[in-house]
Amino acid sequence: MIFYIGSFALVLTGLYIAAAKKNLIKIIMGLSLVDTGVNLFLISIGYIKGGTAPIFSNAAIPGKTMVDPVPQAMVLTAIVIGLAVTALALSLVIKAYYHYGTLNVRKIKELKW
Amino acid sequence: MVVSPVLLIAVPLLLAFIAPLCGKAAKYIPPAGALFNLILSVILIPTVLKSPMIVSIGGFPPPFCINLFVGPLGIFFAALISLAGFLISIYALSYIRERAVGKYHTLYLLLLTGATGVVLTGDIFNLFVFYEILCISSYALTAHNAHWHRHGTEAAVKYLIQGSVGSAFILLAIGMLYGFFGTLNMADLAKHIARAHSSVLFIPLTFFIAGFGVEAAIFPLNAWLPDAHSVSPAPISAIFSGIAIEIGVYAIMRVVFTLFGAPLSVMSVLLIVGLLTLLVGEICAFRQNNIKRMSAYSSIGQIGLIVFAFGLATKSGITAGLFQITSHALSKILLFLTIGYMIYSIRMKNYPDKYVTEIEINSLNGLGKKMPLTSLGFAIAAFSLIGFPPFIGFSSKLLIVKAALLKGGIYAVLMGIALIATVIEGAYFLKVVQGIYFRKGEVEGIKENNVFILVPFFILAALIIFAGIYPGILTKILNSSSGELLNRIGYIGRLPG
Amino acid sequence: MTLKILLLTAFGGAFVTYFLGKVSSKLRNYFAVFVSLTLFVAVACLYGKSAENFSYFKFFGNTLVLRVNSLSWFFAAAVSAFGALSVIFSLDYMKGKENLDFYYMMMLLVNAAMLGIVFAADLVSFFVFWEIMSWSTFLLISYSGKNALPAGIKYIVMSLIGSMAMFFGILSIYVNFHTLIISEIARGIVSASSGYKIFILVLFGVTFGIKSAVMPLHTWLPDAYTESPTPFSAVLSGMLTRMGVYGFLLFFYVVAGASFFFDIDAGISKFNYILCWLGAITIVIPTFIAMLQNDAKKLLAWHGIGQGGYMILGIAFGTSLGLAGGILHTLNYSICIVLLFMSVGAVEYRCGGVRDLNSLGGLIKKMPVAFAGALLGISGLIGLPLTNSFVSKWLIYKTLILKSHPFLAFAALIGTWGTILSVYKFLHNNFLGELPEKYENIRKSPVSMQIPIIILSSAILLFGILPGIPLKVINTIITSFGFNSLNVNLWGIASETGTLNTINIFTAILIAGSVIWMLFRVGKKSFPVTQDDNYAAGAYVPAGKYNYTADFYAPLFKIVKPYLMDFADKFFGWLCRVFTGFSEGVRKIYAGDVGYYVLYILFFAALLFFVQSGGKSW
Amino acid sequence: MVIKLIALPLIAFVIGIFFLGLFRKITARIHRRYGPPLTQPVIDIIKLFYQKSVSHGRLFDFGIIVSLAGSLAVILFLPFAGICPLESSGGLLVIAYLLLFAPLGIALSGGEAANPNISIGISRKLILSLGYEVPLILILLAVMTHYKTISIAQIVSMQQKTGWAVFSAPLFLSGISYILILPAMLGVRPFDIASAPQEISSGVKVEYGGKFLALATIEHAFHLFIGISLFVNLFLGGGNVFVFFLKMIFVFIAGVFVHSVFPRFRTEQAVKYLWGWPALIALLGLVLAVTVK
Amino acid sequence: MDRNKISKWLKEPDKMSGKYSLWALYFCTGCGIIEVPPVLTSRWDAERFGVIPVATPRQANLFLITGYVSVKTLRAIIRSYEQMPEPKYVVGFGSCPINGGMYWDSYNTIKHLDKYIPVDGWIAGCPPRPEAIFVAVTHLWTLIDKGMAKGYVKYREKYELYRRNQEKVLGTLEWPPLFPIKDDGK
Repeated sequence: MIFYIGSFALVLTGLYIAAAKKNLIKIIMGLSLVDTGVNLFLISIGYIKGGTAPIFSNAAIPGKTMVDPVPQAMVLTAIVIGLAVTALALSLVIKAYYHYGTLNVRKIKELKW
Repeated sequence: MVVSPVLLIAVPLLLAFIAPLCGKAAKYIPPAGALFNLILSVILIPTVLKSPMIVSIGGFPPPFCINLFVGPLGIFFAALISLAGFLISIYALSYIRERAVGKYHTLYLLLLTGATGVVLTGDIFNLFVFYEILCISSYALTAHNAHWHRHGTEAAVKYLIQGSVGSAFILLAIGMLYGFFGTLNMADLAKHIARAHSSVLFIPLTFFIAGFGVEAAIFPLNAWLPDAHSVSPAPISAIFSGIAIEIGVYAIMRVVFTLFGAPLSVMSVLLIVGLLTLLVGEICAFRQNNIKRMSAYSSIGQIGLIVFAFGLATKSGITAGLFQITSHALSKILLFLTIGYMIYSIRMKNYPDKYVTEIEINSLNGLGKKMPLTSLGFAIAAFSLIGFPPFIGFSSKLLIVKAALLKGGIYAVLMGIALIATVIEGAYFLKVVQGIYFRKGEVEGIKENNVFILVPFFILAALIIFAGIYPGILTKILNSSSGELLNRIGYIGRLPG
Repeated sequence: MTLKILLLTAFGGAFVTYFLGKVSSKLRNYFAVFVSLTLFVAVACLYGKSAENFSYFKFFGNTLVLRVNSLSWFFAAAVSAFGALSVIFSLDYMKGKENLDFYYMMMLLVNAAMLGIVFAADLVSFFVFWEIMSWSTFLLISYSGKNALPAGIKYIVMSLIGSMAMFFGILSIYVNFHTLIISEIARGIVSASSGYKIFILVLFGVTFGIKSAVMPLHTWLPDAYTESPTPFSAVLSGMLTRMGVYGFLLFFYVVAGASFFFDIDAGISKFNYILCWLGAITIVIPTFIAMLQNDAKKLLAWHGIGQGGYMILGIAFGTSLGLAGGILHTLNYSICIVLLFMSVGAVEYRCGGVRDLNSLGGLIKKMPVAFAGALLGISGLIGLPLTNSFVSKWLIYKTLILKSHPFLAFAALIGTWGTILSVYKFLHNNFLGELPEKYENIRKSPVSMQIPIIILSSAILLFGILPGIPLKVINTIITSFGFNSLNVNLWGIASETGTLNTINIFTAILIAGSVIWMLFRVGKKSFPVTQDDNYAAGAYVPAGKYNYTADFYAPLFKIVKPYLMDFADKFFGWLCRVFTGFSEGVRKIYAGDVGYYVLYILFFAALLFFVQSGGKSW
Repeated sequence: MVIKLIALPLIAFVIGIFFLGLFRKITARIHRRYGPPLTQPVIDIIKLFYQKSVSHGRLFDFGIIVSLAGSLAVILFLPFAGICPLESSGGLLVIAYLLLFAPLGIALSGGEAANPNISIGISRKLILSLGYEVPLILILLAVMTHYKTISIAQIVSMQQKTGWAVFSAPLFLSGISYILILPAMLGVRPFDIASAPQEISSGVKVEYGGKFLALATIEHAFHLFIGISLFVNLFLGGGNVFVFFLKMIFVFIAGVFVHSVFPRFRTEQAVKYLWGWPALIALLGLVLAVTVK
Repeated sequence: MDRNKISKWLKEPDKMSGKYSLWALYFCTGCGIIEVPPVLTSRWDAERFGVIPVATPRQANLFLITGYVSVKTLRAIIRSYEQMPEPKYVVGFGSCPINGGMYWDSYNTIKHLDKYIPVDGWIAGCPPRPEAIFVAVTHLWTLIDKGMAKGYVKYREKYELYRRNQEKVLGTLEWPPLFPIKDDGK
């Protein structure tokens, strides 16, 4: 349960940062936090307390105690995606700083209305 | 079965990574890939219409493996995507010529891959992955030429932030569903959800709609759209407007209809949201001075109409929505491409060393005489978007209104309100048409002579008129597509085992 | 099948004209004239034929059908005739302007679309042709650029509102009665509830009200008429606006059926009386506003609205006489206004585009044919005996009086006097009074302008003296609506209560005229003087130096001007401003701050969450 | 029929000319003058026919002919003491329209002469006619609505059964209103603004001389005849030739009295007057005619 | 006064009607006009002889030159006279039009009106009494009866001469000659 609470806390914190903070880097950190929270959530879905790795070669371990491998695979993918997004985001932030001379999103407002 | 639908995803993906290796020939790869997809999907259509194809990947039987579910809906979207992709890439052959050319082609193919993947997959997580491919390539394409293009960067950053939040929501929702039912296969999920009587299922649904809604640009999640569509180069705007946001709508509808069985409360919310999107989009477009931004807001409006049609949740409504997707894709692509060519010509004439992707409406004045074919294309696209016969937009509007009226009651009233948007749309588009044809401008020495750019115009305009006069050619596939969306039992029944 | 070929010719001709223009402009002109004349001949050949439901196309599984009957023949003949005359008129008028290929194509396209409208026998083809007409009209109105552009936008926005209403109504009918074919709907609609009837009639009323410029919905018209190229103004006023009247006839009497239309009680009054009163208001106010105008075309444009009121009044009143009067007035008015626009066009052509009534004058000596056209045109518009409109107006007045609606009749009659004042100003300031010196050397109007003017002038006299010619066709129309047949003969109406005999009037005036003429000849022969030789308190003032026709009705304006504002236009203008402000406000949603955008997403999610948790309906 | 056709215009001519003479004579007597002989208008007309006039063009000639022909035609449609050769050809509406020929013809004729006074005169004439047409139409409509016919002959014959319309309950307001606007219809003072000789040199007729003026004078005579005879027909119940003539004289003399003692209105004053009480009374009269059966 | 003699009317209607329907041009040139209103109104009532004032020369056949004629007025007088329809009669009223009267040495006054337009009769006096106007009218009747009031014919025949005289005083006239001038060889 604590995992779920923790993961949602992470997500909410991240969202708060993304919504409220002005600095682009901070916003991206917030997004990373959201990602992490979601990942944690996925992991905790498949997690069984005291479970083992889902390797079927060892027949002695009963299937029930194995943690679900699918969320882990999902998380792996999600991490990769998150990484890509973060990388892209940071590179864009660099460009944004190059063009606007600031990281303050309140000032990067040329496109509006 | 001769060809596998897997190729629809695999070939562009492969080509995407081959493209950077090809050097100067890279620009011919996207058309080739898209053409391949187009031919393939058209070949597949008759087969798919008979019965949907299910392709399992990885050797496991479904629901344990990743599988592709190639139904009429999927193949219809795939065909539409590849058609749009093909025409736009032909256009881009001579349009995207400066600076980040190589990356463009890779990203473009990736976008096509992502889009095709989303519509063909039968696995919710796989859908998410393809969706992310689509999104990330969109972010990057928005920032095309970020180094020279200030606004592109800004739009991309904003798009990315919103998109990421949306993606996180989707992933969260997928996690929840997996937590509840332990499966990711959509048919399997649908089966479980249909049986479940859980009162918490609305939570993943909420997250799904909010997540996919960002890409689908429903109000108020669409703040990225006017920025991204207006600042990116014309082909990119076109593919965004014609394909990317429709994919978002597809994803929402797939989730809502197939997984969750279209509960009334969601559908009515979608209906209202669609209506709001329509009105807000058109109202915002009404006061734009920037032609591309105006068209972008118009896209919002059209998406609103699509969502509205889907929100009716009847067969005719969905058919109408799909028809509207087709009509919007064709018309909006033509619109963006023609605008792009006009901007390009003006830019080449006036400030060749600046990187300009957007322009004031007034700058287009008098172009009708210098660029007759392009202007004609613009006019046809605008007329079609407004819904004048005999263009395709008329048929789609007809279907939507008819669907709403068939449902009757409050839906008819809402439809009446939605029709006001058409009037607004007419007002602002026709002002531009007037400007192009009947105002005197300072444009001199502009010519249109680029065959690669003009050919897509011809094809699109011909399609718009042809499908406007003979909408019957689309009805069969659209009917079975909408049948697929509505027939949840049938979808579940396709699940082997 | 012939109808299909006819329409194909019409539409095909339009496009072929465009491409011929790329080859040779002369060829294009001849071809355009040829096509329009061919259409006229072809339509004329359909006289008396009545054939229902040629299917010609399939659209979404619905068969689209065409038909010809007396109603559609009547309108089609008028459309093609005016179309042909306008194209002929264009030959010289448009010479040397830009984009002529486009112009001729659009002229023919509008023509073709109107033919399509009148021949359509199902609602989808009706709507499709209607919309083609709308947008091609829009393009033609905007053709002149500058001031024409706002006029075009105004037109198309109003028109779109109308089309959307009609679209909604058509599909509602389709959904309820499962058919689009007019004759089948007419059978099905009998069983509809009265609320639904009102709903449908209001929707179509708005559409056709906008197109035929019924009073609160007229605001597009003055600008559009004024700013479009004059030959097209003629088409616009002559037939295109009257498509609204056709629509009224079609929907109220064919689709809905006469009994249906009159049985509806819309609250306080019967539905058709509301429409009658709208028609009456439409007669009175615009004709008086027309007096204020100084632009010749704008003046005529306001008459376009005002005279439309007679048609609406006659049609909505719904007696045999009223209906016949309304339909006949459609034709008569069209002849007159086309003629007047052509006269204005001729003047405009020779005077370098000047239409300002305060700076023209005395052109009668220079352009006698145009003057004759204008004189007959205004006589027709007034409805002087022996001109065509007299008969139609007479029919309308008579039915109003006999059915004891004197207030409606008052509106109609007082409208006529308003018409006299304003059209006389038009005639006087254009053709009479002093000839300004700068127009000393202008020439006669060219032959291509004279031909239509002469044809239309003679039509006015012919239909005025022998009104039985059109009335015979109209009689078959109204009997097809289920009304009593009129006792029509060649020179008028012979019915029990008060007859009309134009031959008597004609003879009386002819004899009186010849007697007076003989008396005139008895007197000493007068000697001709120039316009310089005028009494000016003994002073010699060369004419043309001063202009007393400016501000022609100044004393009257002091009284009426405060009451003669175009309130509808003001209201719509206000609405537009409000909407613009509103849209400025709505735009601010997209504030440019990504933090807000993220918040929007969260709020949306929260809202959905809230709504979903509230209604767990699955 | 043919005799009627020839006789009626002659009667109208004689009465009209007689009225013109009477007009001048009575005015003179009111002014305490001796006044011209009753035949003075005839002398004037003869003289004018012998004068050599100027012509400003074809329309100048044509207009005056049209004007007089229009008036003459009206007379053929207007019953005089039951004599009406063309009563079955459209009734009161036709008359209302035929009445337009006279001012229109004169206006056209004057228009070609390019004299500024004429422009002003036409403008005044048209405005004035608009002014009195508002109550007049209301009055005519009241009569037509009440008797449910548009034929004057029938109106007259019904009055002979039921009594004069001006004294009947539904129409007396209309009758009063008609009396109030009669001077304006006849163009006598205070409503002679269109031909004000002192202000605009007799307005439309400023370029008329010789036979043109003669024809215009005859037209004026006809106009007097028509205006008064219409009133007698509609409200005073017609009668045989003698009674009809007496009624006309009675009405006419009342008009002359008004003429002789009033100064001239300005144009807007005239219109304000006509759209004031007369129109209001006429409107009430119409309401009365609709409601009271 | 033979106004009521039918036989005469039948014989010479033109002369008779011309006599008894003299319409005077309402044209004020000088102080003499002060005597005209009493003539027209109740006191003397010219209308009983058929004399009435009219507003424009087109309608008039009697031209009363009431008082001195300045050069400026002469232009208007000539213009008005030429616009009157024939037959037309001119009566000089008072001594000024006859010989300049008290303005005999004025630089700006015409001394002899009949040099510029033909005058059919004169009324002497400074100014004459209203009764003199009646005398003039009756005198004019006799002249008309005898066919002697032919000023307008004279004007037509000797137009060249008159025109030359007029132009001598007024300079070139703006309006074209009323009648064709034969020898234009100036």
